[in-house]
Amino acid sequence: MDFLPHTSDDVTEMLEAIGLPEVDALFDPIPGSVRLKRRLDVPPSLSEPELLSHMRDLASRSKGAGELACFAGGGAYDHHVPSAVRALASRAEFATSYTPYQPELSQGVLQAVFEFQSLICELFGMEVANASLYDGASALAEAVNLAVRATGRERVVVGSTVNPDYVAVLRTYSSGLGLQIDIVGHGSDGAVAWDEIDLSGTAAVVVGSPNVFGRLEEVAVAADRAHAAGGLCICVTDPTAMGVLRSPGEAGADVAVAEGHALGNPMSYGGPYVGLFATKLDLVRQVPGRIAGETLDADGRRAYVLTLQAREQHIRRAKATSNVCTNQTLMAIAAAVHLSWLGPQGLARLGEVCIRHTARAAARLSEIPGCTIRFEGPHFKEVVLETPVDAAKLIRGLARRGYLAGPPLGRWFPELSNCMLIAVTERRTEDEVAGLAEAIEKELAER
Amino acid sequence: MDFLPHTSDDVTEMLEAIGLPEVDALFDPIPGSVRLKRRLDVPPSLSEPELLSHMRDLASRSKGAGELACFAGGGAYDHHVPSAVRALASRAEFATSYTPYQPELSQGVLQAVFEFQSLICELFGMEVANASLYDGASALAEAVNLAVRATGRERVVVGSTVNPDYVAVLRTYSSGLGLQIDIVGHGSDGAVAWDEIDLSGTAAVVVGSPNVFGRLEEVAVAADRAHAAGGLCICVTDPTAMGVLRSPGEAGADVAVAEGHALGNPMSYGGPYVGLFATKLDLVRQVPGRIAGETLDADGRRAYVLTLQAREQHIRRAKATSNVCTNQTLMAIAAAVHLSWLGPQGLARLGEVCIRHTARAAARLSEIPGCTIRFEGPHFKEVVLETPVDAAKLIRGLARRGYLAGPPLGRWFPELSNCMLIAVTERRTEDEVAGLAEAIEKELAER
Amino acid sequence: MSAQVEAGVLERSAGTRDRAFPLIFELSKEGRRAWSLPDASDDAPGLDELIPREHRRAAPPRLPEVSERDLVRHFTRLSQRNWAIDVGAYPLGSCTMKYNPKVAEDAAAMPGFSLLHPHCDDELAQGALEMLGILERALCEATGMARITFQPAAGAQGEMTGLLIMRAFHNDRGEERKRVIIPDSAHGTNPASVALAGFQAQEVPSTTDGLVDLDALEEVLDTDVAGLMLTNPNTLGLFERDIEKIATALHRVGALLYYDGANFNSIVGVVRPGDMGFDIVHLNLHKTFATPHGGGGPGSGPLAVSQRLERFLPSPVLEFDPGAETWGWNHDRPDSIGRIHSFHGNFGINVRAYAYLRSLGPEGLRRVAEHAVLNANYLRVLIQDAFPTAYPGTCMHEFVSSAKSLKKHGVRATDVAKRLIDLGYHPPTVYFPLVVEEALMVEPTETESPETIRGLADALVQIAREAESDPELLHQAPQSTPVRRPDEARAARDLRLRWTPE
Amino acid sequence: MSAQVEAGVLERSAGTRDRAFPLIFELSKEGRRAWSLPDASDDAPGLDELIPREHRRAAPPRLPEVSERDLVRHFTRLSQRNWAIDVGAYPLGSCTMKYNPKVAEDAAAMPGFSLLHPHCDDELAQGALEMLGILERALCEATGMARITFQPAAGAQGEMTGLLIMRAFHNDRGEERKRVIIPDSAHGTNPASVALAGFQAQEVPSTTDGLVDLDALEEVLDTDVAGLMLTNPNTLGLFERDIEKIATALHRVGALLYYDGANFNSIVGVVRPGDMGFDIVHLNLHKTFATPHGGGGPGSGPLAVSQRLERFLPSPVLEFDPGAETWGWNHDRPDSIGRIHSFHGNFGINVRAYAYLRSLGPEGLRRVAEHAVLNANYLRVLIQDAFPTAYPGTCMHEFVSSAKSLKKHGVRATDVAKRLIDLGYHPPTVYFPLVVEEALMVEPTETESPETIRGLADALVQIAREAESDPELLHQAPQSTPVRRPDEARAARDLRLRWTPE
Ligand SMILES: Cc1ncc(COP(=O)(O)O)c(C=O)c1O
Ligand SMILES: Cc1ncc(COP(=O)(O)O)c(C=O)c1O
Repeated sequence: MDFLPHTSDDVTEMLEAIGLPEVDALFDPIPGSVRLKRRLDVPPSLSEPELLSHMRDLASRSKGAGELACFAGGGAYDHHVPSAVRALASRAEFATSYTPYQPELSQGVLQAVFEFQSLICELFGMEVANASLYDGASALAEAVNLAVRATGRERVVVGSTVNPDYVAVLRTYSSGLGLQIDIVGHGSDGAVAWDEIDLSGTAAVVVGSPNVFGRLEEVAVAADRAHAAGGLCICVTDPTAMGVLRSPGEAGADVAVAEGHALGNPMSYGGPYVGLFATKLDLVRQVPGRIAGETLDADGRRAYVLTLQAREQHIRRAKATSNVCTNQTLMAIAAAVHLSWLGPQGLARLGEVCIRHTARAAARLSEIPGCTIRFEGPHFKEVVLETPVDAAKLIRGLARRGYLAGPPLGRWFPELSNCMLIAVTERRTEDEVAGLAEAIEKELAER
Repeated sequence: MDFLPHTSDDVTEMLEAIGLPEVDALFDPIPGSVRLKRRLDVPPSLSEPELLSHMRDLASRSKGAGELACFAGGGAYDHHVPSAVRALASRAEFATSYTPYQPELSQGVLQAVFEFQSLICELFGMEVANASLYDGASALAEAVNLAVRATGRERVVVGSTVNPDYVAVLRTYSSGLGLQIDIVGHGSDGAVAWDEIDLSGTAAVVVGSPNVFGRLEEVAVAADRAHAAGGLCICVTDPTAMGVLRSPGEAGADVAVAEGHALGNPMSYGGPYVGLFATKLDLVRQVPGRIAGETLDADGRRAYVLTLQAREQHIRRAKATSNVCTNQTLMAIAAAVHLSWLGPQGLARLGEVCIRHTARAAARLSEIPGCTIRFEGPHFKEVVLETPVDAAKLIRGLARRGYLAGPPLGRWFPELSNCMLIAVTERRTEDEVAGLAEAIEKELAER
Repeated sequence: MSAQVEAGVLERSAGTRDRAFPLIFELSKEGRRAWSLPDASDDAPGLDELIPREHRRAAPPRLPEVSERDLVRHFTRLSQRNWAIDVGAYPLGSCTMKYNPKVAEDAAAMPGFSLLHPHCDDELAQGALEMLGILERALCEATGMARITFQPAAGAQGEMTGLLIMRAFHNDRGEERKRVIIPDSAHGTNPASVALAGFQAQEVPSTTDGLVDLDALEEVLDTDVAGLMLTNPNTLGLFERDIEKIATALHRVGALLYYDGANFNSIVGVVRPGDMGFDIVHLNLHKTFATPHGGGGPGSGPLAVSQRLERFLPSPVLEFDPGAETWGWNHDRPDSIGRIHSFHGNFGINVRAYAYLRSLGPEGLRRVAEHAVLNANYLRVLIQDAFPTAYPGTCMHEFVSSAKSLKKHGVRATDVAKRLIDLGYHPPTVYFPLVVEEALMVEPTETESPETIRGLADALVQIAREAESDPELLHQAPQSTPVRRPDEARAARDLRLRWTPE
Repeated sequence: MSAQVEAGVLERSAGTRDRAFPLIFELSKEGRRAWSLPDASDDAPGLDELIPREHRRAAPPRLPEVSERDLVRHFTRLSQRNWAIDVGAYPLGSCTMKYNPKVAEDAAAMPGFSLLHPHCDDELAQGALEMLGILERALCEATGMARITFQPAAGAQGEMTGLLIMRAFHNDRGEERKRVIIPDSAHGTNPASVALAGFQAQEVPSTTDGLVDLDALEEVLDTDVAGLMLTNPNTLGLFERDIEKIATALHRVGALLYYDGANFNSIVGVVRPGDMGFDIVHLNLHKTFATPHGGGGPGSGPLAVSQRLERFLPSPVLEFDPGAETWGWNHDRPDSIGRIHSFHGNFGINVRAYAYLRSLGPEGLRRVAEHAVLNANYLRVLIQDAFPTAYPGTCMHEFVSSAKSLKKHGVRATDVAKRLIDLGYHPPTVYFPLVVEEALMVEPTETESPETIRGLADALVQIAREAESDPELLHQAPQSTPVRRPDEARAARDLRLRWTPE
């Protein structure tokens, strides 16, 4: 099934109007020498019922949070997506609309984005947010580029507790620009001792809190020291924690970045997600990506437009603050709806449940012979569970018993190959925690 | 979670305005003697995530066409619901709108219903259709009432091959009015010999085609004889057959009724479905239920309204053509979208696939030792498979093997207790038919 | 024409008003298609050998031929031409259009419910049956009844079912009672159902304060009366405070009391029909239990009865086998009035109602009644001067005001309604109940906020002023909609009930 | 304010224009809630003992407090204030906004895809990985490339990835090349990505017939040139017919040829970038493969490379183990440029693109190109007199017209665009590419019907006439929208980038 409206009469009629003998003549500008002389070797066309059966078959051979109790973390979490949020964000007028180049026909998207920016600023205690970036990792990379431009420096100090995949993306992004990325290690408590690090000449300090181990860090200390050294402080954080935990802004950070998928978007194997990016007003002209702004229309009515476009690639080209064009607007709209659904009380409840249930689960799991919670101190919604066996193998075993845990930490931290992340969201029940504990016990017993 | 917007301040403020001391005072008009002195004993409130887990648990303990290859028929069929149809019919502006009492605010629903009526008329070869009835069975009962009013007679002749559950509903509906319902039996070919039946003094003849056995009947003969006897001919049919099979109108029937769920609505354990009802223009004032009509507005623009309301209960009260008020509009809208999706070619393809694949399946199943297709002659999308064992038991066995068949015919026709219906829609593949055959062979082998 | 076809944004603009919105048939072009279905496989026998000529269709139905893109745009825009609870309030008296929670939609869409075949063996439907079982128990508790049938697809079908049970009850005692009494303020479905069930409907007048006239009732009561149909609070939004006397009077002559549950929203958790003496109750789950009304349907009208009427319920009935711990349908019901639905009623709607019930719990359900009545009275007092209520005092979930004071300015209830549209509100029910002149019947429901109610009240008060200062403004309303005051007389005269090719 | 809040129907009316549509924050009322979440259980340790004061939030974020009903109405109406492909055409040049099939949405929503955790063991993701595997093979076949990475979330990120691979390729051969060449008509992301990847962007002019100036190109070519970025057909909708010469010239100096796939829609199945000599290709699946664009995103920008560049691809790469017959991610990629996405890219979008691919098949894909070019040329000739194309002759999937002839009436391209809105069409891209004065860049895409195209053409021709007869009409346009010509200068001057409480 193609989705073409043309009948054969249409085609004839149109070719006549154009003055061409046949459809193929449309491609005359293409030299025969490069033309494809055969049909593409791709799978044949399927009818809609056949296609859906095929997709169902593929989907049935992937086991997600629908079938397993999901305690997996590491940057993606099984949070509740409210029915109203899904219903609203998937409205065709949002989902099938294009970039709001014509404000008169785009007030829906533009206002929703303006509301998103406002909500993100509130969340992180910041003054300006953009209309979204690809994901948490690219948001971090863009934040570093902002700091480099703002300070004219090229050294970046990054905590070893920042999600290593984000740091990997940062390295890739900065490789072309030749930035110096210095990783500073964490202590036995799973946090970086920011008061002991040499920050001279740094464009930015990157601190994760909650960090990759789910542990909170001393953002305020990192920010003070960064500022003392004439650099900026970039905080990689978690929006679902902002009802309970101190915001990056309150702690003195200059830029807050985060992965925002948990705000109304499903896990979907890692994407489409949404990169959250917020900072202070004095840095607004360095901000990457689109920004919606409020103005008045020709009749004095409140209206919304894309603004400060002089920062962007389609105007500034090689000198733009970033190359981003298509972003993750629909996910940002879902996040705006979700945050409006939560409100301050709901967000506080969400944070409280995550923190307290994670602590309770940690207590239960550390009762398992041979298992301990690797790092002391305050955690948000995930902890590192150290086990007596290879974590990757253990996780595979748990999956067969109906529990999704991990990721194993060996790939990121070789010394932690027996460790795995355990995340506990508001969706996990007491029974599921008990079930996970038993499953681990059974797995260990069999080794 | 309730869905009330009132804050406690709101309540206080509102009570003040009303001049009442407390909420309970609102119920002063209710004598204390009848008031409920305790809390209702119903399950406690669940939060949205808890509610969805609970519903998922219930749903997971019901096995539908998602998990079993569905060959079941008997009035409900596993047809393909196109993605576009689902997406459009579930638009909030349709789903959460009320009866179109204010035409200025209801052109969407009114025009969609007008289009539905037009499509149904085309389908059945009729001149007027209503805005839907509850289901196929009540559509039949309403058709009989129409015939009784139109002819002033009280005898109704019904073929034994009309879905017996429809006939049961007809009996219930007509019990109050004391109509005489005469059932006429079918021959060994599974069809009624309409040319041999005494139809004197009948208000209506009710013929099913395709009938409950999936077999086609001589509607034209029934219609001619009914008319000769001064009665009407009511044809109970299947909309999915209308691309290929002769329509009731073409065959001379006066009223066509059918279950319309297969047009864009899922099986949903038997409802909400949609009763299709169409007839000739000269009977329009006897038609039950709502009808949308085209007119002009105050500025001469084309507009749609509910019309001929003088037939209806809210105007005519005890003398109304029916008591129906709320109907199945949303299902009718889905049917309108589905029929527009199909078009004449798609409808013809649908019918052809059902007929040819059913015939092929019948051939394969009758190869099973001890199994035969009970009735000869032309069938649409289901056949009666006669087996050497109790059909109900066999069906239970097949379900355990992943195949849904039936219903068993014993409840309707005691002499057919070894028989079951096998329906083959466009969704059933050759492999599934082969699998069903093998499953039956295995089941029989184990007996 | 294509210019019209592409006039999407104009749905929201003055522009459209000059253009006809196309019918799907007018978008049709031969050979265009949205459909996508598998081929019939070659090894299957051919149509011609399977279906004799005389059974084949002669002329194909003239369905439209459109692309999926045409289809999607047409119905998307059509939907934008419609009011909905997701767009704004529906203060329609007697209709109880409250907000429909989205979570219920997700519940009903779960494959275990939406893909379940109605003829499947009970073994395969355990989850669905358990859900119905819990729902039945909860609704029996809320109504004070013994058992329920979920077969009725809407309230009117519930009425019909209840009346046939009434008939069966009397017949069973060898009686042939002919009359069923209804108040003059009753909803049209009541008398219509009475007639359809083969009874004569006898109206009793209301007293000047809008309640059943007890003396008038006593007068018509005799052993030929099968029963009385009542909604309490009644259609005027007033609670029949003599309900116990009424019940006693009915039962004294051996008649039954039928509760029309359309107004149950205002008393759920506060008073139970069973405790008032009712024998038969129907509920409109699409009202009290917040299921989406789909532009006029679907609904669900389960019927509940007291112990002594249980054996007459439609067949089959749901039963739990404590031994096997399984749910199942019992078809062995010799005294049953028979079947009323092809299958099990509007199951998908019952799933939504169940989700709503489980979401609210007992406290939530009672708050529904409290806030429904609170909202109605708040609105009542806010508009009291502009549109005095037909009957004094506190109302329940709805009230009936009258616009007759505006008649002197040549302004009718319709004009008020149409002007309200321009001010951004869906009008209340007008000209019903028939017993009130120029009736405006208003039911805000509990899910509307005080802001909404104040906004509606402000609009109504403004309109009352405009009726004096500028009646023409009201006669010309609405100005903000795709069409204005369609000619209903013309529609009924010059019948166009279907598209026909020019 | 509530009157505004309830003004739903007015979205479609002249009425709204006098009212401000509220912000969600303006609907907030303390204590109202839409949220519904479980309680923290009492036996769990308390917040205070778990989180030290200094880590606790001081002032709660000022999020709005609204009911679910408020939430639903606000965003439903907001959506109705927006154009969408489901409402009408988007003839935006360079954007390829075609119809987005609904079946792809259902596919992406399947739990096996939508609830899959990105860190789950490969064993649990076999269906998802097989899907990606088939999609990779098909896209490699369509582009003539060897391997693909799905990490890039959009075209620009694909560009960045490709340019870093370009850098890695040269570095690997011990070279430090500094310049990347782009035509002056290139899309803004090209030079921006070049800079971000640490190269200098060098523009080469176009010839008078809109193609790359070969001589100018030859002049700048030397061994300091890392590569050339080209979209073919180019941004003017013209096919670079000297592409082979260009490729040879580039390769002669050891540079690489990068294909910007934004215009791939017009050649899919007709000519493959690989066969034209390109070494690196990004695709915008949200363009050619019909995935919904969500008001500006998400997209998906997979990057394909030829054999010799494969080892530089981002890590991990997808691999099939023929022995175990399983799919898995290979992280052991020593020469990789590294990771470019947190996880595996915009997976959900790739599912939709896959569903589209499987629905169309090879013939369908080629017809896409044929009909995209057919539609563009049809529209081109229909408006030729009113808006002559900047470059003569047959175009590919899009063309650039100029409105400069209207300047003498004081009418600009913007005025044409705004007037088009009142006639029911979304305007084409204006003022891009920069090389054309008063540019109108039009791309109808293949899913628009001839009726739509004729309607659009009629409207444009009418506007050209109106420009002469009534230029003021154009200056005052649009009249049919909720807002009219918002003041962009003011927005950039008096910055209001977020709501703040009064
Ligand atoms: C008082 C009353 N009774 C009965 C009914 C009929 O119920 P239904 O429309 O569900 O058939 C209604 C519906 O509006 C009603 O308001
Ligand atoms: C020619 C061209 N190149 C690159 C891009 C950037 O792609 P994306 O928006 O997916 O990042 C676009 C997008 O419009 C484009 O048209």
